[in-house]
Amino acid sequence: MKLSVNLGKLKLGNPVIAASGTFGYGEEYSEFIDIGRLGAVTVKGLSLRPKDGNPPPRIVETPAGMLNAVGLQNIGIDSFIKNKLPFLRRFRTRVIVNFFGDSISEYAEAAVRLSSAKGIHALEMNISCPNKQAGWSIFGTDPRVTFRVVSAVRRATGMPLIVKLSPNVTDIALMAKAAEDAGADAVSLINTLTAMAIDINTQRPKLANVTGGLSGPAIRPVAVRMVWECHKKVNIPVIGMGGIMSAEDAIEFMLAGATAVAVGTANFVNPRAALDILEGIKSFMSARGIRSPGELTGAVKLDVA
Amino acid sequence: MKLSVNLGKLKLGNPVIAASGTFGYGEEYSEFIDIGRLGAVTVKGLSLRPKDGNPPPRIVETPAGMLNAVGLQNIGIDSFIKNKLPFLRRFRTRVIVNFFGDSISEYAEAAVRLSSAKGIHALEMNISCPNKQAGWSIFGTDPRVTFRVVSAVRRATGMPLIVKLSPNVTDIALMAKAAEDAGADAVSLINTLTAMAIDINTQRPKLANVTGGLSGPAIRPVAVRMVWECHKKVNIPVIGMGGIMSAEDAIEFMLAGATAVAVGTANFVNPRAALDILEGIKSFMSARGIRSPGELTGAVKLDVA
Amino acid sequence: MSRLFEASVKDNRRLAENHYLLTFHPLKKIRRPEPGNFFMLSTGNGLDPLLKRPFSIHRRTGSDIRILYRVAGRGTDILSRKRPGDVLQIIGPLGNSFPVGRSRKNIILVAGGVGIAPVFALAEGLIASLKKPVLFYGAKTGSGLLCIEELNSIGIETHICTDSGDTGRKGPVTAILREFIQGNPSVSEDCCIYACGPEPMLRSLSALAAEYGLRGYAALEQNMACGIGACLGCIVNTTGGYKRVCREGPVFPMNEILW
Amino acid sequence: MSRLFEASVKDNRRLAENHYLLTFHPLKKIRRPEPGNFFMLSTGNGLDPLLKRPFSIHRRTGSDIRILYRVAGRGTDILSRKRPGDVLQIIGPLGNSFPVGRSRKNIILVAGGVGIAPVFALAEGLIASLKKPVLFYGAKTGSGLLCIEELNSIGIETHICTDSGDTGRKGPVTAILREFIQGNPSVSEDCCIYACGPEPMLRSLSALAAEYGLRGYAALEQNMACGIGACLGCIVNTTGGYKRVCREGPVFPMNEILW
Ligand SMILES: Cc1cc2nc3c(=O)[nH]c(=O)nc-3n(C[C@H](O)[C@H](O)[C@H](O)COP(=O)(O)OP(=O)(O)OC[C@H]3O[C@@H](n4cnc5c(N)ncnc54)[C@H](O)[C@@H]3O)c2cc1C
Ligand SMILES: Cc1cc2nc3c(=O)[nH]c(=O)nc-3n(C[C@H](O)[C@H](O)[C@H](O)COP(=O)(O)OP(=O)(O)OC[C@H]3O[C@@H](n4cnc5c(N)ncnc54)[C@H](O)[C@@H]3O)c2cc1C
Ligand SMILES: Cc1cc2nc3c(=O)[nH]c(=O)nc-3n(C[C@H](O)[C@H](O)[C@H](O)COP(=O)(O)O)c2cc1C
Ligand SMILES: Cc1cc2nc3c(=O)[nH]c(=O)nc-3n(C[C@H](O)[C@H](O)[C@H](O)COP(=O)(O)O)c2cc1C
Ligand code: FES
Ligand code: FES
Repeated sequence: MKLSVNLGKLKLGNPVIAASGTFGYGEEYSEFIDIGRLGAVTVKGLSLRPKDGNPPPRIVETPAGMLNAVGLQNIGIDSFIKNKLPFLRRFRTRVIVNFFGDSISEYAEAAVRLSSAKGIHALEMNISCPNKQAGWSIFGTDPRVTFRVVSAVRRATGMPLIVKLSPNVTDIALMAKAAEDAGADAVSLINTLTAMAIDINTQRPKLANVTGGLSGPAIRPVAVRMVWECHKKVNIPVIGMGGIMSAEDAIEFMLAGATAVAVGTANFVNPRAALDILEGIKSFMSARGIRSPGELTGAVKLDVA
Repeated sequence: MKLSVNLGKLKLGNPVIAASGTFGYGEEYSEFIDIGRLGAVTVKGLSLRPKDGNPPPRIVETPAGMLNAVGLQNIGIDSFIKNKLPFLRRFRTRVIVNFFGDSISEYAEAAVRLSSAKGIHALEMNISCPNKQAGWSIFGTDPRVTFRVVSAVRRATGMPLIVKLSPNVTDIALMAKAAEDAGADAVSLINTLTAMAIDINTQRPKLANVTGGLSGPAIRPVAVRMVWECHKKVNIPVIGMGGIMSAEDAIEFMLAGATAVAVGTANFVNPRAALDILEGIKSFMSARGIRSPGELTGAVKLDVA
Repeated sequence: MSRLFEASVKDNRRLAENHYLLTFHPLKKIRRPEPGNFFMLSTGNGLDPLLKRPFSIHRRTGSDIRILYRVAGRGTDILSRKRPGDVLQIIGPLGNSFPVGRSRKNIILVAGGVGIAPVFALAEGLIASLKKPVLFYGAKTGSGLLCIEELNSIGIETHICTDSGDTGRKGPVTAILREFIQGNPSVSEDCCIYACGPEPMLRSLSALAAEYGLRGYAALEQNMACGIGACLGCIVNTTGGYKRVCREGPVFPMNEILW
Repeated sequence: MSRLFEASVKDNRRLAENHYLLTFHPLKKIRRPEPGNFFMLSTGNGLDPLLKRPFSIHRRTGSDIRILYRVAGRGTDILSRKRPGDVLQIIGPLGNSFPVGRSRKNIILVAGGVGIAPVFALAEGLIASLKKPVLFYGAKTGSGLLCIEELNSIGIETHICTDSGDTGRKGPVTAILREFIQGNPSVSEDCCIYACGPEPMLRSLSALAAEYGLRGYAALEQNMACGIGACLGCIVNTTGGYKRVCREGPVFPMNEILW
C-alpha cells in the first residue's frame, strides 16, 4: 500500500495535512503526536510584519462548529524563519507556509522572502480570510483579482504554490480556475464561512470583531460540495478541508475529488485527530484493497445505482 | 406589550412564521399546536403544475443539520387552492404562499393565479432553491436576473410580495437590493446552502439528487450574518431564518435586523417548536420591558463596550 | 392525547451483538400503538444528532413500550448507552399499521434480522385474537436471530434460517418460504403475507408473492426528518406515485411498491 | 505521560443551585496538577457541543481529581447530568499555576463565587506547607458560597461577604479586603494576593492592589478552543501585548493585565 500523494511538484508522504491556524507552528501538538508522521503541517498565516490580531473575544462555539476572529495574528515571516522553522525542520513532515499580504506587492514580497528559507516545502496563499476589513476580501471573491494576485506570486516564487479559496462566493469553481490559470500548483478549500453570533443578553456580537469565520463539522457538507465542484473544473490537485473530524470524513472529501485533506478544528477537540485520521484512512484502504490514495480521489459514483 | 409586526403591507399578529417546506400545508402540525396562533404559515413551494420531485433518498442528517433534495415536489397551485387552502382559512394565522416557476413568465403566471384566491395574504417567491438543474439557479444568484424576475412578478400582483434569497452568493445584500429595487415588500433569508454528502461504503452520494440544501442550526451563524448585511443595505423588512431552534435564536436574528423570523428544520425536531419560540420571545420581551418586537429589530450594539 | 411526549427509560439491555431492547415509560397517557406503527425518538442531548430516529413498536407491557433496535450508526449508538431514568423526547405512535381487519385463514409472517421488531408485535396480536400465523425468520447468523424465547413463549410456529447456516436452515428466508408454499398448496387460498426486513429481502419476497399470486404487506424504511408527513423526505415510489413512508406507510401492499 | 486521557466519573453532586462538584478518575496515570492548572473536558456525546470546556483543578484525592463548577450554559448543563461510570475525554493539566515558590509572610487569597475552585486548591496546598493564608470570599448570596465546610476543615482564616448581606458581611469582597488592609498596615510588607473570580471583581482588586502597592496574581478566564496555545483564541491584553490565557496563563500578575 502506497500512501504518498503528489500536489504538483510537492510530494507528501501521506494525504493528511494539518490546516493553517489550527496547528500553531507545530510545536504545540508535538507533545501529543509525532508530527513527523503527518503528510504536511501548514503553519498559521504569516505576513511580512508581525500582527497583533483582533481584541478578545475571538472565538465562540456554534452548533457543531465555531467562529473565530483571530484576525491573522502572527509573529511575522522573519521571526518565524528564525524561531519556529528550525523546530519544524527536525521532522520528516513537509512544511507548508500559509501567508497573506495587504496588497499584491506585499504578497509577492512575502513569497520571495519565504522562498529563500530552508525547510519550507510549499507556500499556501490565503486570499480568503474573512477577517480583514473592507476591500481586502476581493482578492478571494473576484476571479479577475485572484488571477492577478496569484500571477504576481507565481512570478515571485518557484516553490510549489497552493491557493486557498474562500467559500463565500457564488461560484467557487470559477475561483479555482482563476488560480489554475495564474499558475497555482494546487488549490485548497474551504476556508471559513463568514458568520456572526449575537449575545441576546448584552445585545452585542459575541466576537469583538463582529463577524468571524465558521469552521468545524457544521460546514462539512458545503465543503464537500465545493471540493466536488472544483475537482470537476480544474486539472490541478485539490486539498479538501472543512469539518473533517474522522477518517470517514476525510475519505468523503477524497471521493469528492480531494488529493489530500487538511484537518483543522478537529485538532482542538482532539489533539491526536490528524494522526487518528491517517490511521483510519490506512485501515480503510487496507480493508478495501486500495493501493494508493489516488484511487479514492474523485471516485464518487454518480451513475444511477 | 404589542406583538404584531408589519412586513410592508402585510401585518402579522406576531413575528413567528413557519418556514416553507417544513410545515407541509399546515394540516400536519395542527394536531400538535394551534396553528392559528402563529404569525404566519408559509406553505410548501407551489408551481403551476404539480411536480413529483426527486427520487429517494431525499434527506440525510449532517452535523447539527440536514440536507434535503425534495426537489420542489408539490401538488400544484390549483389543487392547493381547492384542497388545502380551505383548511388554512379556518385559522387566524396569515397564509404566505411560497411559489416558483421555470421561467419568468411562469413566475408571473403563478403570481396571477395565486392573487385571485381567497385566503392568501402574501406571496413568497422562491428564487433560491438549489435543487433545480442547470441554468435555473441564476434567478437567485445574478442580481440583474433577480431584478427582472421580481419586476415581472411585481407587475403581475398587487399582493404583498416577499422575495426569498439564496445564501449561495458572494454578496447577499446586493441580491436584497435588487429585490427591493424591483418592488419587493420584504426579503426572506436564508434558503438552504448547497451541499453534498457521500457514503464512503457505497461511494455514492447520500442523496439521489447528488447535492441538496443544508438547513438547521449548523447554518445559523451564516444566516445571522446575512440578515445583518441585508438589514444594513435595504429599507424593506427582512424575514430571518436558518437554524432557529429556540427563542434565543429567534431574538438573535431580530437583533441582527429581522422584523420577523421563520422556523424551519426545528419543526421536524419538535413539532411544537414554532409556538415554543413565540412563547419564549414573549417572556423575553416582558422580562426586559420591551413593548414591541420592533424594538429588537437591528438593535445589535456595535459600539465598543 | 398529543402524540408528542416525554418518556423515561426503564430498561435498555443488550440482546446480542449490536442489538438492544429498550423499554420506555411514557410520562403521560399516549395513544395505543398498533403493530406497524412507529415512534420518533430523540437520541442525543445537544443539537447533534439533530433529528429524531424512527423505531417500530415491538411490544407493549401495560403502559410501557418496547422497541428492539440494531446499532446502525451514531444515533442508535448513543441510544444504546441510555440508562434507566434518562428521559427521551418522543413523537408517536405514527404511521399506519398492518391491516389485519378481515380474518384470513393463512397468515404468513416474514422477518429479516431486526425486522422481527414489528413482526413480533403483529404476531403477538394475532395469537391473542386466536389466529395461527406461521413465521419465517431469517438472519445472517444465529446471533442475529432475536427474541427467540419470546417467540417460543407466545407459541408461534417458526421457521428459522440463516445465511451462514449456523442456526436453523441455511439460505434466504424467501427460499424457505418458497418450499413451504410448494409443499402446502392450500396456503395460497385466502393467504396474506406480512413482512419486515432488509430491502433486498422484501424485494424478492414481493416477487415470490407475485409469482404465487399471494397478497402481502411490507413495512418499509426510509430516512425521515419529521415522521408526520410534512417534510416529504421519506418517499417511496409506488404504482400510485410517490408516497410518504411516514404517513401513507410504513406498511404498503407489496404489489404497489416499485422497487 | 500524555496530557490527553480518558477518565470515568466517580461522583457528580449538586452543592447548591447551579453548582456541582465532579470527581473523576483518570483511566491512566496523568501529570500532577498544580493549583491554577486547568483541564479541558468533553461534555456531550455527538458533535454538539463541539469544543471541550476548561475547568480548574479544585482538589486532588489520591489519583482522583475534583472540579467545582457552575452551570453556565449548554456544556455545563450536560456535564451536570453525567453519572458515575460515564467516560470523559480530557486534556490536561494545562496552563501555568499560582507562583508560590518564594515564601511570603502575608498571603491573601481572594475568591468570588465559583472562583473559589482554584483558590481552594491553592489554600489547601499552602496550609499543607504550613503557610497561614487569609481568605476573602464573596458571592451574590449565601447560597453562592461553596465548600464552606471544606474551608473550615482545612482551618483557613476566612472572611466572608455577600452582595445581599444574607451571609457574612454585606458588600463586595474588595471593600472587606480594603478594611482589612487598613486595619492591618503590616500586611503590605512582603504580601501577595492570589485571586480568582468574575472580571469586575478582579479589576477592582487590581486597582486596590495598585493603590496599596501590593503584588498579586489573578487567574483569568477566556473562551477557549484548544487549551494548548494553538488557536490563539484565548488572548488577554497585557503590558507585554496579547498573551494566551491557556498558555502564558491562566494566572497573570495583576499589574500586567490591561483591563
Ligand atoms: C418506520 C421505521 C421503523 C423502524 N423501526 C426500526 C426498529 O424497530 N428497529 C431498528 O433497529 N431500526 C428501525 N428502523 C431503522 C432505524 O430508524 C435506523 O436504523 C436508525 O434511524 C439509524 O440511525 P443511526 O443514527 O444509528 O444511523 P445513522 O446512519 O448515523 O443515521 C443517519 C441518518 O439516517 C437515518 N437512517 C439511517 N438508516 C435508516 C433507516 N434504515 N431507516 C430510516 N432512517 C435511517 C437516520 O434516521 C438519521 O437521520 C426503522 C425505520 C423506519 C423508517
Ligand atoms: C482556565 C479556566 C478555568 C475555569 N475554571 C472553572 C471552574 O473551575 N469552574 C467553573 O464553573 N468554571 C470555570 N471556568 C469557566 C468555564 O469554562 C465556563 O463556565 C464554561 O466553559 C461554560 O460552558 P457552557 O457550555 O456551560 O457555557 P456556554 O456559554 O454555553 O459556552 C459556550 C462557549 O463559550 C465558552 N465559555 C463560556 N463562558 C466561558 C468562560 N467564563 N470561560 C471560558 N469559556 C467560556 C465555552 O467554553 C463554550 O466554548 C474556567 C474557565 C477557564 C478559561
Ligand atoms: C482558529 C482558526 C484560525 C485559522 N487561521 C487560518 C489562517 O491563518 N490562514 C488560513 O488560510 N486559514 C486559517 N483558518 C482556516 C482553516 O485552515 C480551515 O480552512 C478552516 O477552519 C476549515 O477547516 P476545519 O473546519 O477543519 O477547521 C483558521 C481556522 C481556525 C478555526
Ligand atoms: C425539507 C425542506 C423543504 C424545503 N422546501 C422549501 C420550499 O419549498 N421553498 C422554499 O422557499 N424553501 C424551502 N425550504 C427552505 C426553508 O424554508 C428554510 O429557508 C431553510 O430550511 C432554512 O431554515 P431552517 O434552518 O430553519 O430550516 C425547505 C427546507 C427544508 C428543510
Ligand atoms: S418523514 Fe417527513 S414526510 Fe415522512
Ligand atoms: S485556547 Fe487555543 S490558544 Fe488558548
